[in-house]
Amino acid sequence: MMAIEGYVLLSAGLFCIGLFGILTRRNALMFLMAVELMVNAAVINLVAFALYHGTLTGQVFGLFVLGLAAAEVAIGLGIILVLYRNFGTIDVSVPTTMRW
Amino acid sequence: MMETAAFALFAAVTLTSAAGVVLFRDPWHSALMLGVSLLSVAVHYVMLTAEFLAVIQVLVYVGGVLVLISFAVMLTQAGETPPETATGDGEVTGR
Amino acid sequence: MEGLFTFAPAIVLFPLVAFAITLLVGRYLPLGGAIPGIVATGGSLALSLVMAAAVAGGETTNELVYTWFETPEITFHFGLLIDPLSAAMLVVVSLIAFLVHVFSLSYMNAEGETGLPRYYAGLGLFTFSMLAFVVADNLLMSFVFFELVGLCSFLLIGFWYRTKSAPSAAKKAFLVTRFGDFFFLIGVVAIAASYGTLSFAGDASFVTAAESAIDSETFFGFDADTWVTITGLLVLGGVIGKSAQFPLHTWLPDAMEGPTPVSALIHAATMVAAGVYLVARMFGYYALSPTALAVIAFVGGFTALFAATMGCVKDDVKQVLAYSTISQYGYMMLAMGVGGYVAGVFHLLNHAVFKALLFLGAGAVIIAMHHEQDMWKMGGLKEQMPVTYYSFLAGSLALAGIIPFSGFWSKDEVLYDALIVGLSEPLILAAYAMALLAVFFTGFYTIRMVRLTFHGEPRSEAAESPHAIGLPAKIPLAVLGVLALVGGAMNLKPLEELAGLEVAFLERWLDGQGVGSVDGLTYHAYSETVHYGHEYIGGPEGTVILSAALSLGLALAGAGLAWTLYSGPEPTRHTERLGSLRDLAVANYYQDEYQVWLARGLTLPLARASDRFDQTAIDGVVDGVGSVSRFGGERLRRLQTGQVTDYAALVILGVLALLVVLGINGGWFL
Amino acid sequence: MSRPRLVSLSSRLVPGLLAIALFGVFAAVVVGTDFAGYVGFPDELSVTAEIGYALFDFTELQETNTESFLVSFLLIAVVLDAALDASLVLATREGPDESVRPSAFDGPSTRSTDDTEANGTAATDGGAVDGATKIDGEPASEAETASPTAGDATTDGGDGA
Repeated sequence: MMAIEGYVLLSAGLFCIGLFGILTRRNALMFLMAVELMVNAAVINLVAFALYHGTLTGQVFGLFVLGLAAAEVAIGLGIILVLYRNFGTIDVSVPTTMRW
Repeated sequence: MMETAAFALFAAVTLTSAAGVVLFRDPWHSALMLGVSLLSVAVHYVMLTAEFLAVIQVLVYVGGVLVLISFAVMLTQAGETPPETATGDGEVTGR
Repeated sequence: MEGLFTFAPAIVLFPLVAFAITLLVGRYLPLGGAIPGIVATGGSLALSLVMAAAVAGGETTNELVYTWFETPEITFHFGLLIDPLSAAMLVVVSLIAFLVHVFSLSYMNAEGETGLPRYYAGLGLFTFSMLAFVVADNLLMSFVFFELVGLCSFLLIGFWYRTKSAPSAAKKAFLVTRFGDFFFLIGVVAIAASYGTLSFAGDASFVTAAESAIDSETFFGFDADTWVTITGLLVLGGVIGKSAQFPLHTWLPDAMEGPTPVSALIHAATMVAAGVYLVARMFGYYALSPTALAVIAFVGGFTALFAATMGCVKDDVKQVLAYSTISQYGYMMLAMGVGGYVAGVFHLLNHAVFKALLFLGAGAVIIAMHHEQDMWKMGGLKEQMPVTYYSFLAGSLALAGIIPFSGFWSKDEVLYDALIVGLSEPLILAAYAMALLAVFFTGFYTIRMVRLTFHGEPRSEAAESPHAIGLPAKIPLAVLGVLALVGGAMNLKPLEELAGLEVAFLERWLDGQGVGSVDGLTYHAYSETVHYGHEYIGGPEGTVILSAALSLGLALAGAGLAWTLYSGPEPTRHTERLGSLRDLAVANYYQDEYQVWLARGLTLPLARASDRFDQTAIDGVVDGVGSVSRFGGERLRRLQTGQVTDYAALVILGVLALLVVLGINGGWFL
Repeated sequence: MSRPRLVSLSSRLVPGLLAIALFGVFAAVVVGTDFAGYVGFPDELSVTAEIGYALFDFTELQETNTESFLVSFLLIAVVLDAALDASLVLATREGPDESVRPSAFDGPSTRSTDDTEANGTAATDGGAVDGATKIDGEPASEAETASPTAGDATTDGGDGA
């Protein structure tokens, strides 16, 4: 059995890469993908600790998260399409109507 | 020992492909990289004795989410990149 | 309330109803809305007489009518206090108000004035306020109606608001009296705070409370008697303002800008009388404080002389009367100040009659002279308007204090009371001396006025063919003329002293002998409280004769001097020989100037300075807080860029900071 | 196909550093933490098989309780259904006349101009429907009074587009 630290570090790395994507990209699609990376990082943690503690709860929650991520992508796709239709672009820096 | 080596290998694949997701300019490339990343995460699940989750990961993520993202890329990519950089890149014709 | 007193509130309410009617539908009524006022004041007069009769029958009332609000410590209420003093005052006030209403038919209606509903509404409200003030049973109610009287005087003095001078005079009257009322208000609050009651009479009155507090209690760090003096003098501020005593007398001569019947009402029965009436009403309180009494006496004596000298050089008939009013109220204050409660009230009542008469007479003359008021342009009116002349003469002789007219009796009693006290009190003696000297000037200016107005040859076209005056003007003049002649019979004190006759009716009335009285509000009760001792020259009889002879002699001397100086068909302007003294008196001793200087040179810069302090320091702090917030907000709002990545970066920054802090505190980084 | 090119990070590198810093903190925490007390699953445990047993209610074959997986299946089904419906709602055109082309086309967009075809199609489409409703809903009066010389209402609609 691989030490738990490795998985936690992997999870942290994956999460921070996703975060890096969100912070540096302006394309809404890239947001979506970066969020998927972060969600996967979280699930890795859940699954790793499920094994570590010897209960299936982590896996059940992982399953939940997968389903939610799929739903989120479906919604995100709709939002991106609407964004594209209304603004002609999926650059998130263009829609600024909710600003002062 | 083998386990550790496998973990290191797939961790490298996961992280590298994840970095590719956020670093590639073309969203289409990013989407492909995302696929690689998700698959390698599935491998990690297997290693964590969560085979069921791994299967679901492959089915839902690689089979569903990635397809959806591909659709989004295709639908919106026509105007994403400026014309001068978009020439000959195939994003425009992808529409 | 029982018996006849059930109707007492109606005395007050009649004029209020008239006011409301005239104000609302006055323009549709005949005679410019005069009728409701005449009917109402007539009704008030009749009811006042009934009340006086009831008091004469031995009844009084001191009843609560309406509780305004109450706290555990104090109750504020409106009530009726009808005792001999207020009953007498009610009769006089409603009588004068009634006659003024009638006279106005001649003075205003016949002259084709516009805005008559406004005028009669003002008169109604004025009468209402004064009557309510007279029957007030507590100091707060007094204050309320005191202020209302001031408001009405403002409205009526400024009746001709299109002229330049009338609004200015109205404002002046309002502001100067308000200055005094400011002290009054503080006094009311102080009295309420220290005694927990504001009632004039009864066991729960502040007078009783103060009496029992003296020598045993302290208020706000003062001895009780010092405190009584302080609060008494504060209330006196309002009295000095309203009764036009020095130094707040300056509004009264300017108030001549109002219509003459209004002047009659103000000077005789309402506004100016309110001040002295207030002193009489709470005399029991002042009686507790020798200092306050001495101040009252001295101010009164000084004002009497001070105003009389100015009256000698005026050319405008109404101005002369105005200064005589100030002077006469000085006498009343003197009387109050020396403990001569009866004398003061006596003079108040008498003065109300003859001053109303004089003003109405002057009004008649002014009508006849086509609104010319300069006495040097009159003359020779004696033959053409006999009714006016003889009634005016009666009023003048009463004012001058010539026996047997009413003024003699009351003024003599004032001076007698001042003399017997002054013989042991030097300050009072000085006040007495000034008042005595003022008698001479009073005689002088009064007769000068009569000579210039009615005698000699006509000195202008208007005087040659005077305008006829109507019956509504003549009737009040005749009534008041008779009263001015016989009014002294109310209280023939010297005769009682000398001949032993029981003729001091007013004294017995105010003392409650044989008539109704309220405990503690009798002349006897006051006399026991007042600290003054009495001394006599040659026994009481000798002093009476001496005092009467002195005042009558001086009055006759003044009158005779004026009579001879201004005799002949074309009298010369003798006062001009006085040179700079005359200039000084004509300029009213520069009272206006120094008060204006006080306002402009002292108060205005002070106000400017505080305004600047307010603008810069106070507002600076407040605005500074605002500007800092605004500026900070202006900068901070740039955080909200609308860019999702920026928000995410901020969130991450926060989480990072939190993690680092928690980690360092929790020792995670090992 | 082209060779993949990396995105240029010069302008947005600073926020990215935040992410790297966060990773630093995470790593420091993980390295500093002592993960002791490993339990693990029983050997030879097949979660998938357990789930299958749970699905078919083979209780006696189960080694662990995997019933909770079934709840998550149900919930996932509902959530996915809702998400699909929602994305359909979002993506649906709200009316027959709503253009397919971006309505804020005049905004500061980096969009290329190869969208004219869609533009034209949408306009024609909307115009035609417009004309149709006009003819049906308001038979004569407005069209005639507004443009007596204009011939028919479809021209009107075409003009409007």
